[in-house]
Amino acid sequence: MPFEPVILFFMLGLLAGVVRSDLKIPGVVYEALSIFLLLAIGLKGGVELARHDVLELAVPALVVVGVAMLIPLACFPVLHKLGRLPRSDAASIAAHYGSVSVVTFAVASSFLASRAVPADGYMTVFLALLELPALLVGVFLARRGQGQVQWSTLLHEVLAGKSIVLLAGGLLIGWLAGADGIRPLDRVFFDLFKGMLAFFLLEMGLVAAGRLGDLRRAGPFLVAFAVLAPICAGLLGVLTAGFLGFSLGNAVLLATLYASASYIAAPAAMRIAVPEANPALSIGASLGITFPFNLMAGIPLYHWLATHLQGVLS
Amino acid sequence: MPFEPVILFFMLGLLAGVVRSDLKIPGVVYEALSIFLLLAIGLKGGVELARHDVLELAVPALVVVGVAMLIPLACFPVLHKLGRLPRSDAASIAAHYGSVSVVTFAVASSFLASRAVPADGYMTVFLALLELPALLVGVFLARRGQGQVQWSTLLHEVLAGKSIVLLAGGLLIGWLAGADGIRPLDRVFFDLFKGMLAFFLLEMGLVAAGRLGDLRRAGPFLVAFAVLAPICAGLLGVLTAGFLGFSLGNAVLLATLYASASYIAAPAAMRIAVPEANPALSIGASLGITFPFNLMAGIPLYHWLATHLQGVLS
Amino acid sequence: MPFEPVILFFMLGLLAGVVRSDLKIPGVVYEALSIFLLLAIGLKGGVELARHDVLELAVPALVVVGVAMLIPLACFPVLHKLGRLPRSDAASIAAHYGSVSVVTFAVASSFLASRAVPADGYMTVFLALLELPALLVGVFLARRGQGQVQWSTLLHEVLAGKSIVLLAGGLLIGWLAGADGIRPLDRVFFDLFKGMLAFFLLEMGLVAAGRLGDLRRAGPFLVAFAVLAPICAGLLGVLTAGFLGFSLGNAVLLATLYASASYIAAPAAMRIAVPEANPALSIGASLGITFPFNLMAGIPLYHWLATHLQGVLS
Amino acid sequence: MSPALTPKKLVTIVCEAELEALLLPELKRQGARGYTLTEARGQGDRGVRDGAWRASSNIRIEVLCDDAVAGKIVDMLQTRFYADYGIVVFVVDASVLRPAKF
Amino acid sequence: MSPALTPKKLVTIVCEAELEALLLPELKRQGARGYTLTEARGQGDRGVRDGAWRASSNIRIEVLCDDAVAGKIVDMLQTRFYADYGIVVFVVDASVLRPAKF
Amino acid sequence: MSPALTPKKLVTIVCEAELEALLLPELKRQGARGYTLTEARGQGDRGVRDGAWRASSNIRIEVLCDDAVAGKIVDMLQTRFYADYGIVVFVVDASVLRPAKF
Ligand SMILES: Nc1ncnc2c1ncn2[C@@H]1O[C@H](COP(=O)(O)O)[C@@H](O)[C@H]1O
Ligand SMILES: Nc1ncnc2c1ncn2[C@@H]1O[C@H](COP(=O)(O)O)[C@@H](O)[C@H]1O
Ligand SMILES: Nc1ncnc2c1ncn2[C@@H]1O[C@H](COP(=O)(O)O)[C@@H](O)[C@H]1O
Ligand code: NA
Ligand code: NA
Ligand code: NA
Repeated sequence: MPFEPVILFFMLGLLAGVVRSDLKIPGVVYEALSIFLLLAIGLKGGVELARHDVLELAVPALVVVGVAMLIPLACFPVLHKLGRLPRSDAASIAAHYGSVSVVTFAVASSFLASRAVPADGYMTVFLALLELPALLVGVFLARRGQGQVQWSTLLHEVLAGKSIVLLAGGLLIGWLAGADGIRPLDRVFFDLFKGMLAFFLLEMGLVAAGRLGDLRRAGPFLVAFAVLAPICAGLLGVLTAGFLGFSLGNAVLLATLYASASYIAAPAAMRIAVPEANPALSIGASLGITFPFNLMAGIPLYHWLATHLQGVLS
Repeated sequence: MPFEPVILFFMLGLLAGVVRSDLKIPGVVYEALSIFLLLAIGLKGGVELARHDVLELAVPALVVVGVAMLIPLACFPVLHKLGRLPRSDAASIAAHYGSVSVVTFAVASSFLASRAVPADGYMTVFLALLELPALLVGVFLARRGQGQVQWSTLLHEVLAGKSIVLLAGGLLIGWLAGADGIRPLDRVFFDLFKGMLAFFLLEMGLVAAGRLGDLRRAGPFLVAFAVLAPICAGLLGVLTAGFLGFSLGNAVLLATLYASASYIAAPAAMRIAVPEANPALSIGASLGITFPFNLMAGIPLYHWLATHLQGVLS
Repeated sequence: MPFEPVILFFMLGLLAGVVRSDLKIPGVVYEALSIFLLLAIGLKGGVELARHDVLELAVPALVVVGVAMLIPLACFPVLHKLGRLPRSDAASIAAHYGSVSVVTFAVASSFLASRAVPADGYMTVFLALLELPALLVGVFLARRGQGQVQWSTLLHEVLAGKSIVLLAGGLLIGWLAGADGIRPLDRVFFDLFKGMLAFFLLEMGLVAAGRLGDLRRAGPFLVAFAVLAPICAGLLGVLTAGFLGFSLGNAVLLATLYASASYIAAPAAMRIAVPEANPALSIGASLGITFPFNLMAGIPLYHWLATHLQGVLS
Repeated sequence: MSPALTPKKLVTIVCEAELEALLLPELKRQGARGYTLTEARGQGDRGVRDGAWRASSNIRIEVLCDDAVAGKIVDMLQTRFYADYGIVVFVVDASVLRPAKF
Repeated sequence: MSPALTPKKLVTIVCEAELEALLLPELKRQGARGYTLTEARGQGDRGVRDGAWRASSNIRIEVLCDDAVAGKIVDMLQTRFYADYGIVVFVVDASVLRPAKF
Repeated sequence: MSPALTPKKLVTIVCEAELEALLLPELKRQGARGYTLTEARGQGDRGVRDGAWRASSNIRIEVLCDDAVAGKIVDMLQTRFYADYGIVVFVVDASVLRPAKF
């Protein structure tokens, strides 16, 4: 099997969408599944965090976040100058690619688990930390010289947004309760995780299929960007992981975080903070191309890169 | 216990509907559960299929499908001539009874499992194959001599309909990934199956209770048909299974498939292809009578028939 | 850990509501979870009931219900005379506090389980029995001297209401099927119970947060009532349990039942039977204060009371 | 416009979801031949009803009917429900096909 | 009122949910430039449609359009769907912004 | 019809679901005393919004109000939201009970 089996569910959803099946997963189920996944990922991270000294993560966290902010800063000129996209669209897309995709992270964890490559649960902390900064950079890029941003609304939108609340809340509960306290909940939050992920990917496939039309309008430049940007960001992740002395598994996860593009927090935040940006472009690229690319080719690629560069770097 | 415990959930739902309880299972939950059941049944079948040579199924599949097409052809004159139902209604009801009910199949599997009667997972392939043909026969019967059928719309409606997409998609994923690939998903798709079936049956009970009123309008002929048709079809299934040399478990499943009446794919397809047929009649009969009859009396009866005739036939 | 971990989910929901997070658990998920919890509690009780002689419960049941009817009778004058609330509001609130909260009961069971204090599954029977009587008392109090109550509508509303149908239905199915019959369903109804409870508490936290505003309008008297009433009722429960010779675990559960205030059956019933009562007051008190109080302080307190008084009483 | 159309009234009621079982039979009693119902949320004088659970959900009911029935429905709502429940009603002129149906 | 507003028609269709795939392309064919759809339940001559499953759910479709398109939609519904399906349509006068859009 | 009824305006807004948090406070600011909201799907110039996830869902908001507030809401929508968001608004004449409430 070249693929993680869960990816087959994504492909089934994609196929169902393409043949215009009447299969529809109700929006409410999408909501419920995403709440489940965010909370479960947070809890798992929190339980593992309880086994570590949180302070040890401070320096890596600073580096990881600092380097991540380079991603939107590098994407913006490419999109604006090279791709001739309007400032607002370039900034919004840059923000999507600087932020992270929770499900891509989950598939990467699952990929590592099925190859028995160990990775640390506290990587979830980086997942939570990486969501916001790129969005701020994106809004800054869109508004440079115009300065009428409602930063407080934006910060509230993201920090009180469901992904941060559930990830951070899960981390905290897991950390407070510890493995023993969480054990009675394992049957739901851990045992069901992969099956629920499969369901969610089925739904994501349906949603992504609906986005393919947007891409025709977006043109070949954006399609190329949506494949090349994650590869470059993934490489940056592998290098950063090497610099920080991360294990192979952690390196793959960091590369995946850098390479992934947000489609939960970013669209909502950009719609409010940079309303003149066209969401069809940013979501079309991140969900229509980068998400499937990462699932099917990106994650194995980052694994390969991390395996080979680790020898070189260390 | 004369009954499978899951059937008690159906009866609870029926009772709640009859006493006009405010218990309502939201339509969205119905959708989510039916997606789960279809996918899980497909996956299970696919995993077991991976252990067999698919080609060996070709001949039995042809026979099973060919014989199944006799069911709507036999039902139609009974309904039209004997029951004096209009051509369109007779054809639509015939299509429902020729097609299959996924949940009845699931309850029969569960019935066999709790009696430790082995059955082959690849029977799911027949489930998927039997959905469509009877619908085509039904439309043909309704339109004979008028010839203005939009066959392509109809074929798309059924082949891209959610039951085929999920059953066939599940079969394919299970077959591609195999038992090992699916193992991480077992906790959701296999362990939860029976509990989810219980929930679904609770909901089906509520829905069926809402259909009992239709039956009063339908009259005694249709009520009698809804009990006798499955018995005859079940007998046909047992005989066909005997002819094909099926095991006892497989014989019971085939009899159940023949005896069951569709209430997912058929109503949707008939509403589009034979709009002048009254859905209250076909759904009232299939869901209000045949479905409960099969659950409570039919399946044990087909088991009894298969047990006794198997000795005779072989 | 001073808290049951599941309570942390309630606090997370409360926090999310207070910071105006966009986290929303769809109403449909609330419905589905409450159906699951009611049915699971009923099933568990029914399975354990099958191990006992039902008739032995008759006398304790009479005492438990009889004493419970004192709760609304005692609350009413406090609210009406002391608190100067209109007759209808006093009666409605009294009915809420006389009736019971299923989720508080579930958390208490979970509290006992994690402290390895045994309790009998048949306590669920009392849960089901205690829902209705206080509602009748409440309506009687509201209508005394006016006599135009549609008792039959009210009785139907409650007896055919989803909580009674699912609790009693679950009890019956569990009792009929027994532990062996239910075993195939254990993976859903028992293994997932605590995780689902955690989810439901997250949602309850969000709902409760929306109720905090009501409390400002309600004033300090009602806030004090919402803390003191459960303490008194809990004490009454411990004493009643002592009189009936209940085990420690059963005593804690009975105290919790007495101390808990309904927010499913009671609001619906009072809205119909005593429409002039303001639901913001009764739900604000029961859900905004008493529910969190019982979760965080009440249950441990009743445990402490039962532990210490049991020595004294026996 | 299409000559097939006949003027009728569209009565729209927004109220607490808990009222459904009480309200629908009353509508029938006033002469409504049918209704269409959607789940809703909202805000009014009684605060936000956010749909998080049944007790804070609204329903939105539409009835197509003639003038007389519209008047009777409005009067019934005013007499029976306005004092105690969160309820809003409005009436709009509408043109329908098959007027005998409403 | 706001001088920016222009009179148009609001056509509202309530019908069986199963009709969605058949009906939407027809609306486009008659000239509708857009639509808004909500899930609904209801009751009419064909009995209660309680939304418990797709086969007993309704949808409620709104189309803003000019007089001519409204007339064509109503006529199309009458010719193609009225005989066989549970369907109700009503037309209301509405004022809109950006009239060129509809 | 019932003499209790008074003429008001019914303003209906269909827009992207993401706008909810931004729009509701603006409606209040223009003088709306309440609103009713239903989840919706739809299609318009910006393509199909199928409700599969929040980013492709619509909401449908109704506000009963007097002429002046209706005009202010329409103007506010035009100034603040029309350029950047998928949004449709229409105004209908409606008769209400308890006019002081709106
Ligand atoms: N001005 C208004 N416009 C539209 N809907 C309203 C208005 N006022 C109230 N409603 C609806 O009617 C429900 C009950 O209103 P109220 O009793 O004023 O709280 C609210 O939850 C809203 O859904
Ligand atoms: N008088 C009415 N007012 C509002 N909606 C109606 C009316 N009659 C029927 N409907 C709606 O149209 C659907 C189909 O109507 P029918 O074909 O009469 O059963 C019903 O399920 C209702 O949702
Ligand atoms: N002509 C129309 N009739 C009814 N609703 C419309 C119409 N045009 C647009 N809408 C609604 O308004 C939303 C946004 O429209 P648009 O910005 O044109 O894509 C659509 O998703 C529809 O729900
Ligand atoms: Na990224
Ligand atoms: Na059949
Ligand atoms: Na109580």
